[in-house]
Amino acid sequence: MSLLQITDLSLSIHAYDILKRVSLTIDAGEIVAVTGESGSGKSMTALAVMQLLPGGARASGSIRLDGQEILTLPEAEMCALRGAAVGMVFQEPMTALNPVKTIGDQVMETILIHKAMTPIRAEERAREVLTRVGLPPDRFPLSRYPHELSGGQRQRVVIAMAIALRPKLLIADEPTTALDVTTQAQILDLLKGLVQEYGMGMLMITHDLAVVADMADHITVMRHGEVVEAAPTQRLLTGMSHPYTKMLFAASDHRVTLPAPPPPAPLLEVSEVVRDYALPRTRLFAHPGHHRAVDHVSFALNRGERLGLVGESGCGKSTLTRAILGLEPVQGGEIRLAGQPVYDGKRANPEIRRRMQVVFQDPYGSFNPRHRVDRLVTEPFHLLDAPPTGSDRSDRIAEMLTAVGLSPDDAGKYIHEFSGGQRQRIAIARALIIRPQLILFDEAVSALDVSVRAQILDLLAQLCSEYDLTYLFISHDLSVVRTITDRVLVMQSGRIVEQGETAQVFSDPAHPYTRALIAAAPRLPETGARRA
Amino acid sequence: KDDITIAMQLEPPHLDPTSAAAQAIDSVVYVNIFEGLTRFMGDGSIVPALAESWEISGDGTVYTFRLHAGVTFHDGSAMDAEDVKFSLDRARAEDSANAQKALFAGIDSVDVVDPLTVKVTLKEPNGNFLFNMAWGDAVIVAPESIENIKTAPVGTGPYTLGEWVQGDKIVLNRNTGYWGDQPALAQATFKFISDPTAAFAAMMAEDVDVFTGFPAPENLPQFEADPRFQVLVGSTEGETILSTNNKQAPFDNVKVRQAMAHAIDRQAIIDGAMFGYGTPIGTHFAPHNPAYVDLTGTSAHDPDKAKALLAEAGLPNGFETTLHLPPPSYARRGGEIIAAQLAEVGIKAEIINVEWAQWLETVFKGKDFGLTIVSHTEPMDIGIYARPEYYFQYDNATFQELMGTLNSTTDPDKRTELMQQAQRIISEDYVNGYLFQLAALSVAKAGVQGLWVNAPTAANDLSAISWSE
Amino acid sequence: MLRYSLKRALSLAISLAVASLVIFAVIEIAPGDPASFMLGVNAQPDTLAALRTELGLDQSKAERYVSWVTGMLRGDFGTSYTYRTPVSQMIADRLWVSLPLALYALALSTAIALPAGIYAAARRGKPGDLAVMGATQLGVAVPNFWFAMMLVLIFAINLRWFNAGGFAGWDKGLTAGLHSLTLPAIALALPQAAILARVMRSALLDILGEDFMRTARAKGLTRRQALWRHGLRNALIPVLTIIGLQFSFLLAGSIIIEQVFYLPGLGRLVFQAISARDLIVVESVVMLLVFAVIVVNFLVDLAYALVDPRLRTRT
Amino acid sequence: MSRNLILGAGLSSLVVLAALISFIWTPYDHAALNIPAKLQTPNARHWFGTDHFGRDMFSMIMVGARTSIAVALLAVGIGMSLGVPLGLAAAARKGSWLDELIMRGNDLVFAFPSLVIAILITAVFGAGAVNAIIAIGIFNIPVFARITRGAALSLWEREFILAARVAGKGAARISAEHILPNVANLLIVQGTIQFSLGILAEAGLSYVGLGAQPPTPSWGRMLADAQTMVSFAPHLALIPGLAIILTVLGLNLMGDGLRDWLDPRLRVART
Ligand SMILES: Nc1ncnc2c1ncn2[C@@H]1O[C@H](COP(=O)(O)OP(=O)(O)OP(=O)(O)O)[C@@H](O)[C@H]1O
Ligand SMILES: Nc1ncnc2c1ncn2[C@@H]1O[C@H](COP(=O)(O)OP(=O)(O)OP(=O)(O)O)[C@@H](O)[C@H]1O
Ligand SMILES: [Mg+2]
Ligand SMILES: [Mg+2]
Ligand code: NI
Repeated sequence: MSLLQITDLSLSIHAYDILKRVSLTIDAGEIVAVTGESGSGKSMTALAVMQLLPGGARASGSIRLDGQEILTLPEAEMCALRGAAVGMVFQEPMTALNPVKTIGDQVMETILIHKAMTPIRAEERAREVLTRVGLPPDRFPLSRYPHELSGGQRQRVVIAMAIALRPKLLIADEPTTALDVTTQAQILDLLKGLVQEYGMGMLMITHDLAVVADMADHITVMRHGEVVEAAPTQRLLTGMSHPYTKMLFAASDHRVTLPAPPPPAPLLEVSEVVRDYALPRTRLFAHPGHHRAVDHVSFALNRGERLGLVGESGCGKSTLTRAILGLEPVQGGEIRLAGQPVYDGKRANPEIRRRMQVVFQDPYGSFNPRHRVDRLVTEPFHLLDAPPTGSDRSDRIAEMLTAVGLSPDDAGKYIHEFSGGQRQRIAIARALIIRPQLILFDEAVSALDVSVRAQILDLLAQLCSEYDLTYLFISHDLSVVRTITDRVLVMQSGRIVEQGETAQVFSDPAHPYTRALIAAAPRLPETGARRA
Repeated sequence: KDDITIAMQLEPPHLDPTSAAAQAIDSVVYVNIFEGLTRFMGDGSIVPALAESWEISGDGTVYTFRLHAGVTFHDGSAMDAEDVKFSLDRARAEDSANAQKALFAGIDSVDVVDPLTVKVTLKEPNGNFLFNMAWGDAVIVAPESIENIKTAPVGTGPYTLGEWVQGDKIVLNRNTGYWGDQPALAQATFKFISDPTAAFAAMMAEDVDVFTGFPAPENLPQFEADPRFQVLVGSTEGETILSTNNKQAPFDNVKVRQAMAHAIDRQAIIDGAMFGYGTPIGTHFAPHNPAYVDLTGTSAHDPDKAKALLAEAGLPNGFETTLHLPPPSYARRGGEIIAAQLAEVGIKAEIINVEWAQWLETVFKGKDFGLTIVSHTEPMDIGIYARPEYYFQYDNATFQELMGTLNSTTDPDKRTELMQQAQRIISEDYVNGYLFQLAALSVAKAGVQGLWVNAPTAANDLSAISWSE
Repeated sequence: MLRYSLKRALSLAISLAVASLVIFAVIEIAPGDPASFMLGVNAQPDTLAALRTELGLDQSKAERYVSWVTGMLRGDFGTSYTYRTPVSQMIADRLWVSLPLALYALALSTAIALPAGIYAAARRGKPGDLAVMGATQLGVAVPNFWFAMMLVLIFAINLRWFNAGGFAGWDKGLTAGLHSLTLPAIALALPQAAILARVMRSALLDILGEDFMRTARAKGLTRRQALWRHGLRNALIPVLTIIGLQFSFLLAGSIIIEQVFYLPGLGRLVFQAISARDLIVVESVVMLLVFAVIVVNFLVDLAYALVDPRLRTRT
Repeated sequence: MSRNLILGAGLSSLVVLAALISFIWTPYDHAALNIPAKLQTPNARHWFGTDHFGRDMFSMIMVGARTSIAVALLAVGIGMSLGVPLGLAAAARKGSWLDELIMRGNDLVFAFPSLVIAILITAVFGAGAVNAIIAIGIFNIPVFARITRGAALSLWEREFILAARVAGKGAARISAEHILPNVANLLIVQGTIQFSLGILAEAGLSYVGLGAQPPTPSWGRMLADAQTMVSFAPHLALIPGLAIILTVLGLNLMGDGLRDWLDPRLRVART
C-alpha cells in the first residue's frame, strides 16, 4: 500500500475545470516531483491533498493517505491529519509566517494543537527541529520574530513547523523559488536529508526542471490540469516520450547563438560608481548612517557587446541599472555614455537618456493598465525633440510590433489582453522604438515560464543580428546569462568581484563567490531532449 | 414632599444679578437669594420688600425708605442702611458693571439717616422709581461679600446657595434665619435644559417637577391632556416685534413700514410659530397693563393694501432686505413665516440666523440690519422709542417730549393718558411690526401650586411654591 | 523607540503650537463681543468699557495670545469671561462627564463591533454575514442625533426605563452615573460600532487571505482556531487606528448628543461658550480636544508596537 | 455588477432624480405656508403630509435633496480638488520637506474636532450653505490627500512608472498621466463615501441650525424643526430621517459595490 495514492482526481472551481483525472502515487521515503508550467494545476493538486482548496472547489476521484480516503473525510478529522500526518511547506517564506508571533510559538503550535505532547516536551521538540533545520536555539532563540530572520531562515522555520510531528508525508510547493541559488541549494539539501532521515514521503512541486532532476525519485509532468507523463526520474530523463515533456526540458536549457560582436569601441564607461542609501537616523542627533548598495563599480561596455551581470538578490544590480539610466544621482564615480556623463549635476542628461532604454522583470507591472499598446510603446518618443506623428508614428509602431513577433493590429489593444510572454515582447518593442544605443535588461526573463523564456531568448538573438543591439543583461539565472552574453560581470554586495568572457568565467571561475554561485546552481543532466 | 426641581432653558453665567443682563440669573436668585427695597409680585404689582415703608417728598425727588429690622445676610451680618447705600452707589458708580445702569441714573445722592433709614435724592421726579428699585439689578448686596458674589452669592433672601454643578444644576436650600415667613420648600434644584426636545422629554419622563419658560409650545396640548401635568399660560413683559431699521432706506419711508405692517398676518404667526400661544398686539405695550390700548386694527392683515402702499412709496416691485433672527424659536419660526408673508407682497427678506452675541454686535450695536425679530422683555419699556440711538433708530421729537413728561408725572390717571398717547404715536408711525405679547408658558406636575402664571420679571418665587397634598 | 518617541514628541509640540495659533486666529475673528453679550441691550458704553478692562479685552490680540499660551504652559487656562471661574476648573468638571461618556461609548462600540465583525468575517457570504453587514450599513447611515431622538422617545418617554437626559452625578454612585449615561452612550456608540464592525470584518478578511493563515491551517488548526490565534492580533492593527480616531471623535463629537440629553459635558460647554462668545473657554477647550486627539494618536502608535513586533525594533 | 451596486445606484439615482425633477416640478411650492393646513399626516393630497407651517413635506423633501446633494457634492469637490493634488505632490516628492509639510498639515487638520470647527466657521462667517460646504470641505482635503498619497506611493514603486521616467517624463507629467488615472477608481469609491458623510454632516450642521438657511429646505433642518413634534407628529421626523438614511445607505452601498466592481483584484477572485 502506498503512502499517498491519488487516483483520477478531478477538480473544478465554480464552472472551471482545473484538474482532470490526475493520478499520482508516493511511497514512504520517496520524493515525487510534480512539474509543469505555471497554472498547470500543481498547487491545486497539493492543496487537494491538504483539503485546503479555495472556496467553490469541488473534487472527485480519490485521494488515499495510508489507505484512508481524504476527499470524504470530515473537516474535524482532516484537521487532525494536517500537521500531524501531512506537513506542508509553501513557496513564499516572507509571508508564510505570522509576523506577530515568535518562531518558537509557531513551531510549538503544530505540536500543541494536536495535543501530542506537554508544553514542556513541545518546547524541547521545537528546539530539536529548529536545530535540525539549521537554526540552533543558542543562535536563533525561540523568542525571535519572523522579521528578524532572512528569507532562507524563515523557510527553515516553515519546514521546522511542517516536520515537528514527523509527518509521514511532506508537501513542498515551490519551496525554493523565492530564494537565492545558494540558499536554494541548502534548503534542497535539508529537505533531501529529512526525507532520508525520517523516511517521509515527499510531494515536491517545482517548475525548475534542474531541481526536479536532482531531487526526485519520480517525476510527474502536468499540463493544463492533466498528467502528461509520469515515470521514475532516470527513465523519464533518458526516455521521455511525450512531446510536451521534451519541449519543457529543451526549453529549460535553451541555447541561442549570438552573432559575433563588432570590434570593440567603448560605449558605456562606468568608473568607481558609489551609490549610498541613507538609513533612518538611529539616534536623534546622530549622523544618519547609510547603506552602500553599489560600491566602487567600474566596467566598460563596448558598442555591440552583450554584457551580463549576475549576482544574488539584493546585491545591487537594479540599483546600478537605475544609476546608469540617470534616474538617481550617484555618490561617487562617473557614468559616461559615448563620452558624456548621464547625470549632469542635478538632473539626468536628456541628450544621453534618449540613447538608452530598459526592459524590466515584471511583465504585468511595467505597463500602465489604462493605456493602449500604441501609447505604451511610443512612450519613449517623449525623449525625442521631434517625435514622429501621423502615419510615420503608426509605421514605427507596426514595425516594432512585427519585429518582436506581434501583429500591428495589436496596437489598439489593452495590456491585459496579452500573456506574460507577449507583454515582455511589448516591453522590448517599447525599448527598441527609439533605436537606443544601449538596452538594459533587468531580470527581463526571470518571471517567465521556461518555454516562453526560450522564445524571448530567441527573439533577442534574432534582434541582435537585425538591430546590432548593445545590452546589459541582468539576471540571477546563470544558465540564461551564459547563453545570451559575450562577457559577464559577477556582483556581490555591491562590488564587482569578477569579470571576463562569459565562457571563460563559467568554465573557470576565479573568485570563490563565483565558484559558489556556479556550484549551487542546479544543473540539468544531459537528456535526450537537447540532442533531439 | 418639600423639595422641587425646576427646569429652565438657560443657565446663569454667574449669580450676580447686579452685573449682568442674563435673565437666567434673576430666574434663580431674584427674591430667593437676593432682595431689593421693593419687589415684583406675580401679578406685576410692586410691593415693599426690604423696605418696610417709604415716604416721598412733595416734589417727588426725595424717597425716604424705612428698612425692616432684624434682617441679616446669609453670612449672619446685619442688613442695614449702609448696605443699601453701598448697593445703590455701586450700581451707579463710574466703573459700575450694572447692565441696567440707566435705572440708577436719576439718583443724585444716597444718604444714611440711621441704621434702618435711608434717603435717596433724585435729580428730578421719577414716577418709575419704586418700580426701578424692584428690578433684580437693584437688589441689596453687602460690601463684605461682594468679592465672591458671582459664585458665592450672599443675600438676604429665604434661600441660600447650596451647590452649583456648572452646566447642570443649581441647588438652593431654605435659609432658616430668614427674616420673613419660612417658605414651604426646604430645597429647590434648578436644572438647565436648553434643548426644546430635551425639555419635553425631561418633563414627560418626570425628571423635573416644573419647567418655567417652556420652550416648545407645540407640546403643551400633550401636557394639558395628561392628568399628571398642569400647564400655566400667562403673559410676559415681552413685546415681540418685527424691529425695523427706521434710518435705512426704504424703511425711512412710513408708507413702506405701513405696507409691511399690513402684509403681516399676526394670527398666522401666533398659530404657526407659537401654536396659538400669545396675544396679538398693535403697539409696544403689554396687553395686561391697564393702560393698554388695542391698536391691532391699525395694522390689519391686508396684502392688497400693502401692495398699494408699496406702489405709492415708489416700490411697486417690492425690494430686498435682510431679516436677522436670534436663536429663540419665536424669532426663528416667526421669521420664516414673516419672510413668506412679506414675499407675497414682493418684499424679499433674506433670513440670516444669528447668535445673540452676533445679534448684539451687528444688529443692536452696529445697526447693520433691515429687519429683525426680538421680544423686548423689560417691563414698561416703551421709553426706548424716545432714544433715537436705539437700534431701530426711531427719532420723533414729539414722542421724546411726551416721554419726558411721563417720567416726571406721578399722577396715575395722567400717566395712563400719556402712555396711551405714546402707544398710539408709535402704532400710527408703524415704527416696528407689532406681532404679539410673548406668553409665559410653564408646565408643572399637577401637585405644584403657587407658581407665577405671568412673568412680570424673570423670577421663580420659591417661597410662594408648595406641593398640594 | 526613544528616538521615535522624541521625534513624535517634537512634531506633537509643533502641531500644538500651530493649532494654538489657528484656534486663536479663527476664534478671535468671530464677530460678537463677550462684554456686550453679558451686559445685554441696555448696557451703557462706560459700563461696557469697564467690563472689557476687567476681562482684559482691551489688550491687543498679540498680548492676549501670548498670555493665553504662556498661561496654558503653566497649566493656567485663564478665567472664563461669563462664568468668572478658572477655565481649567470648568474643563475638569465637564471632563468628568465627557470622558466617562466617551469611554463608555467606546467600550460599548468595541464590545458590539468586534464580535459582530468577527462573526461576519467567519461567516463570509453566509446569511449571518449579510445580516451583520446590512445592520452596519444602516448603522453608518443613521444620523446619531436622529437615533438619539428615537431612543429618548422609546426608552425614556414611552418605556421610562431611563431618564430622558441629565446627569445624575458620580456622587450618587457609579451605577446611577452610568445609568444616566447609558442612552447617550448608545446613541454615540452605535454608528461608531457599525464602522468599527466593518473595519474589523474587512481587516480579518484581509488577514484570512494571508499566506500565514494557510500555513496555520496546514498545521492542523481549524478555521476557527486559525482565526482566533493568528487572525485576530494581526487584524487588530487597522482596528486600533479606527478606535483611536473614534475616541477623539467621541470626545469632541458629542456636542449634539450632549445637547439632546442635556449632559453637562465639554461639548455643551463649547457650544454655550461659542454662543456667549466666551472666547477663552472656546479656545481652551478646542485646544484641549486637539491635544487629546494628538495624544491619543500618539498612544495608538505606541499600541501598534505592542501588537506588532515589527515596529518595536524600528528604532 | 453586484447586488450592492445595483441597489445602491438605484437608491442614489432616485434621490438625484428627485432633486433634478424638483427644479421643474414639485407637487406644491415648497416654501408656500398654509398654517391652517399644518401637521397633516400623509394623505392623498399631501403624500408625505405637511409640516408645522402647513408646507408640503413631499415638495420639501424633493427640494431638500437638492440642498443635501449640492452641499455634499461641493464639499467633496473642495476636498478632491485640493486634496488630490496635494497627495500627488507629496507622493512625487516622497520624504522631502514638501511631503513632510503636507502630511503634518493633514495630521493637524485631522486633529481638530470637525464639528467644533464647523460650528466655529459658521459662527465666524455666518450660518449658511456656502459656509457649511467650506466647513465640511476642509475636512475632506486631508482624507483625499492621504488616500491619494498612499495609493500614489505604491504606484511610484511600480515598474511602469520607472519606464515612464526612463522615457524622460517629469514628476508632474507622470503624476497626471500615470498616477492619477490609476488612483481614479480609489478616488471615486472614496468620493462616494465622503459624499455620504457629507450628507450626514450637512444634516448635523443644519440640525444645530448652521446649515442651509430658510427658506431653502434642508433635511437636517426639517429634522431639527420636527424634533419637538415627534411625539405627536412622528412623520415629521421619520420622513426626513428616512430620506437621509436611504440616501446615505444608497451611497455607501454604491461605494462598496463600486469598490468591488472597479478593483480588478477582487473581480478576478470572483469570476
Ligand atoms: N482561488 C482560485 N479560484 C479559481 N481558480 C483558481 C484559484 N486558484 C487557482 N486557480 C486556477 O487553477 C489553475 C491551477 O492553478 P495552480 O495554482 O494549481 O497552478 P500551478 O501549477 O501551481 O501554477 P504556478 O506554477 O504558477 O504556481 C490555474 O488556472 C488558476 O488560474
Ligand atoms: N530606495 C532604497 N532605499 C534604501 N535601500 C535600498 C533602496 N533600493 C534598494 N535598496 C537596497 O540596496 C540593495 C541593492 O538593491 P537592488 O534592488 O539593487 O538589488 P538587486 O540586486 O536588484 O536584487 P534583486 O535580484 O532582488 O532584484 C539592497 O540591499 C536593497 O535593500
Ligand atoms: Mg503554484
Ligand atoms: Mg533587482
Ligand atoms: Ni530554439
